[in-house]
Amino acid sequence: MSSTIDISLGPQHPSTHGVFRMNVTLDGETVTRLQPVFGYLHRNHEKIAESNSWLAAMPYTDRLDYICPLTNNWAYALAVEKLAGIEVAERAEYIRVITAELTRLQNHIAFLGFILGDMGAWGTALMYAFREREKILDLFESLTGARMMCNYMRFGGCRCDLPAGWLEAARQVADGFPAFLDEMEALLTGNEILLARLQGVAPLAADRAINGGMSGPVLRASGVDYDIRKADAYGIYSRFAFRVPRGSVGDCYDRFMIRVLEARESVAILKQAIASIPDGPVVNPKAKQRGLRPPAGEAYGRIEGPKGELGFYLISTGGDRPYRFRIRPPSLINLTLLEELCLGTKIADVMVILGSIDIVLGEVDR
Amino acid sequence: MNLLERAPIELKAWLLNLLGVFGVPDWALAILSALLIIGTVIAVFLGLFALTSVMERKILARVQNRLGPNRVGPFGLFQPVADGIKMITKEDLVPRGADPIVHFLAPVVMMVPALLVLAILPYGRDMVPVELEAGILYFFAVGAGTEVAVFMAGWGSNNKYSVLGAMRAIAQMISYEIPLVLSAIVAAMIAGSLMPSVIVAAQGGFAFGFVPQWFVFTPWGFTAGLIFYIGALAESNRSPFDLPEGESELVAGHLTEYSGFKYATFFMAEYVGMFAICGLFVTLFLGGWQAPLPFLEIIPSWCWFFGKVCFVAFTMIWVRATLPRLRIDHLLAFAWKFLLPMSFAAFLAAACWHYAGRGALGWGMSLVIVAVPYLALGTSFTRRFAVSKRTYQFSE
Amino acid sequence: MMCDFFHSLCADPVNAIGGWFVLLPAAVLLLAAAASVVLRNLIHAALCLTLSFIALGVVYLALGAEFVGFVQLLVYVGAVAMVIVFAILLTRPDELERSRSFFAGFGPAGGAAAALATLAVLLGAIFTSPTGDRPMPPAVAVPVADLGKALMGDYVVALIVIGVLLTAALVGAAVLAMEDEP
Amino acid sequence: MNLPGAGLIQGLAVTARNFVGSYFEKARMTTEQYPEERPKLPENARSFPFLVFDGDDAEAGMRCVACKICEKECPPQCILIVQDRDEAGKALKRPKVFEIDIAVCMSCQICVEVCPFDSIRMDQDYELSSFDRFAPLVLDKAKLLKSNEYYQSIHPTEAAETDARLEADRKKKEAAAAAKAAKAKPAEGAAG
Repeated sequence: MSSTIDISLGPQHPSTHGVFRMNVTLDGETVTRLQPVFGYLHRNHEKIAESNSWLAAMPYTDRLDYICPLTNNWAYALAVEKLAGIEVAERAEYIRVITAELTRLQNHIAFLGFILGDMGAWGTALMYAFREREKILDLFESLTGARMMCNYMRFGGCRCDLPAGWLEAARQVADGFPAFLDEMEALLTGNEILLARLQGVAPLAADRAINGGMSGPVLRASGVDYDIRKADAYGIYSRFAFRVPRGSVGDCYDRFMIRVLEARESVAILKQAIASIPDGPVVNPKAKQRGLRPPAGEAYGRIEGPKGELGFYLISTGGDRPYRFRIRPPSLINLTLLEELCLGTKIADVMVILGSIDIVLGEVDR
Repeated sequence: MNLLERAPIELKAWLLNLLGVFGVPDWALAILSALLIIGTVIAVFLGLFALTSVMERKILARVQNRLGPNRVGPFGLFQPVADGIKMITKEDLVPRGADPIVHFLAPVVMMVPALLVLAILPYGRDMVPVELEAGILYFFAVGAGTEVAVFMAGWGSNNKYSVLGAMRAIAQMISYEIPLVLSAIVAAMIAGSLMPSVIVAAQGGFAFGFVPQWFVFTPWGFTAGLIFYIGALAESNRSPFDLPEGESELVAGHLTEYSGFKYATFFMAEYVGMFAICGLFVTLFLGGWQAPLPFLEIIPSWCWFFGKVCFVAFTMIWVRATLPRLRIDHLLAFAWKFLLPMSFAAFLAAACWHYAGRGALGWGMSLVIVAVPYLALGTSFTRRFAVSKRTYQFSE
Repeated sequence: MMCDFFHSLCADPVNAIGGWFVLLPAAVLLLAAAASVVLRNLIHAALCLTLSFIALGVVYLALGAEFVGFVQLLVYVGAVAMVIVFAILLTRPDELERSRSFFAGFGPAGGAAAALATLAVLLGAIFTSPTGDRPMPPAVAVPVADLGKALMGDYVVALIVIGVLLTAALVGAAVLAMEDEP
Repeated sequence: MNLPGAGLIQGLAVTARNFVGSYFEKARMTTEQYPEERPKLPENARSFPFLVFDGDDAEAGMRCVACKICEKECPPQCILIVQDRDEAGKALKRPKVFEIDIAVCMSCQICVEVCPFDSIRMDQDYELSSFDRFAPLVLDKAKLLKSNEYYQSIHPTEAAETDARLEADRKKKEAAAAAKAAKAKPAEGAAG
């Protein structure tokens, strides 16, 4: 007897992380088919960027992965700097590292909260995460003027210098963060229900993860040692000592724990960067923002975003706007193996698997 | 003091006396007396429901470091009024494909057993609305109607989420009813009666003059009480057993297609049912209306009863705020492979405790009988579903 | 007689109605049972069957058999009815269509004939039974504790045998239900 | 070996600590009771753009010269500028119409960065909701123009910097003009 039910999870389902839809076929509670449907949030970002000036694309990148605007800014700035051959001011490099690692921290703790919400833990972990994230968002607001739509990076540096007392506040956040992570771990990682819900669910083998184009924590959870901060050492990451954690099983639990461990490493980077930041201009005075015309050519700039490899592929024809503007969104590409991960699991696992990939629909649909 | 203790009973007697003086016939007085009791019980529990609906949100909020509702009235206490107005004025939607009769009857069927089971709880000294010899059995027998209601709601809505939710609910309720009833029987066995008032009386008195002799303070009672508590969480669909309406998976399960006052009725029934099962838990294991310390007996017994019920309800909210939801296969395996054997162990432990003379020897024996299966089952169970702690490699 | 009843109704309506009260659930029981046979919608039929179980429990209660009444509710409403609806939900409707019963081929006339024959046998058994001629035994409320003592004392062997039988049936069902999983 | 269930107890302990802590520890409660308590915005905070004017008269002190750079650079194209003309039809260095549709504006601040006349700046007023979707959200010149003092009050550091630079520019210009005048005078005198 095989009675299957087709149900549509989304686009207005409580736990699809935005307007994402999955057409799921269930046999009892077991998933036998899963078809992801996305595009509900498509905003034509790439085409808009191709019809605007180089600078005007910057605020749009905030809206890709709206949880981590500053790393998006950095990836785009990096690509343009590569294309136009712009040097980055020394102080700005440090500011970029500090803001990027703060972004990674708040993304990872928000991830912990969201995945617990997917497991039905009633938002408690999410609220603790948001309590802590609030401190980081306050830092962003006092630095960039906005909590989420920062629009802060510029070609060759950053838009404005750190306000007085900002570094001290950032240091306090970094110092207080391990205590918060300890609290989260006490709440979560020993919890038998959580272990049972995460361990052994949807394991992803390393070779499959590589072939599927996975990146970021999802890839490292499968045991692949690949972190663009190490591989490319973009910016000034080669100056900091930090470790890259990697899992062994590649199941949801590994994907969960990798984020916790990465957050701890980010704190280490933050502390080093805050301690060694030099004085100086925050933007290369020779870099042109308005009316930039990079020489004809192409460039691919990529960074290790909190969710994976975020890359911008740009082609310039020497004009005042990009000829081609292409984004490699980690959320979308990490989603490609969703069906494979979900087959044979229970419907309740689908939410957890989706949560463990950590997507933001702004980036999936662009 | 004594006056306060007996206040509800005396008040009723005084009222009936007064009416008797005015020549109301005896049979009418008997009906009136019953109606008074029914009205009081329902009013108290609906009041508790209203209070909880706001307190739960406040407690959850505080656990999550938020403030919770604080806009309607002082400290947000009038929130239930606002909720009620909202619920009543909301449009009552019935899906086109729904079975109108079943869809309509489900909340009614849900409400009836929730209210009926309140009849046998001993609310205080000499305050049992209906003294039934098989009171505990009555509770579970009538409570079985809830399952029918959940099924009706799930099937009658003609919604896939609803049907899935209803199937989950039924599987869960049937599975958890067994450990629930078995652990209740442990208490009934030691008290030697299925009558709630006798069970409460069996827990009276104090060991060493200050340790209350509630069943929960014995190893077998603690085990059975914990099993009963877990079963109660599952029976009232509370987190972490809220799979039937697990919002991250099934939107709202069998309640998906309900709105307006029907939804409010479901909501109310669930909370009244939760209080009823908390009341039974208090009666069976927490000494019912008995005071926890001798000198505290000046506080009326019914205050103790409701205080304990509120405490148990608070712990349920606390658990809800902490634990993630189980998965359906974990849930069923937990009921059949852990709770059921554990309730047998509690059964055996209680018997040993009884035959060893209910003293220190029995205490120790029952502790061993309970602890050994707990460790064995718990370890094998966690090993089966939750693989051990992992270590992670780092690359520099 | 009617006058007597009216008189007692005025004097003590609670008790007077109590005696006749059994007729109400009995009527519900019959109607629900009939509906569960007649209704074409399987779920409706199952729900009506559940209602008849409930009504039967209430009949027991009204007749003073407290323990049996509650056990009837607990077992039949709480478990049997749920198993029935669960089975209906898990079975595909189109399979139900195909597996038509043997008697269905005879049409409504055949069904009516079968029902009449059954009724005749039942009525014959009732009217020829000597039980009706015996005097009514005095109604005694059997305490639950006595029931338990009887089960554990006089009938303990029967109880154990039934228990073993049920356990064996349960194990057998589990073995049947288990798929090829090791 | 961990006792089975120890993790659950540990989790319950954490939530209990937070429950009690929420009554005693200020740091745990980050909620602001918005209409009563208002957040103190950091100096950099931005909502939507406005136009700065000097002095008391908005029209006269307007810094904007209708160069339309912001209109051109605005990523979502939410700025509309129509240059003012005198009776003769000669273009004047001030806008006749300056409108920003804040329903479209995404507060990116690029207009501020590209403005060569320090005319457009970011406001901090965030209570802009209205019952109408369109009309109240299109800010015209009258609504956009705000005094330099207001600018000083919301972004003191940035405003001081701007004023210092403008002052320096003015001085330089004056000095240049004076030098020019000084140079021109003798010539004039010679001519005279």
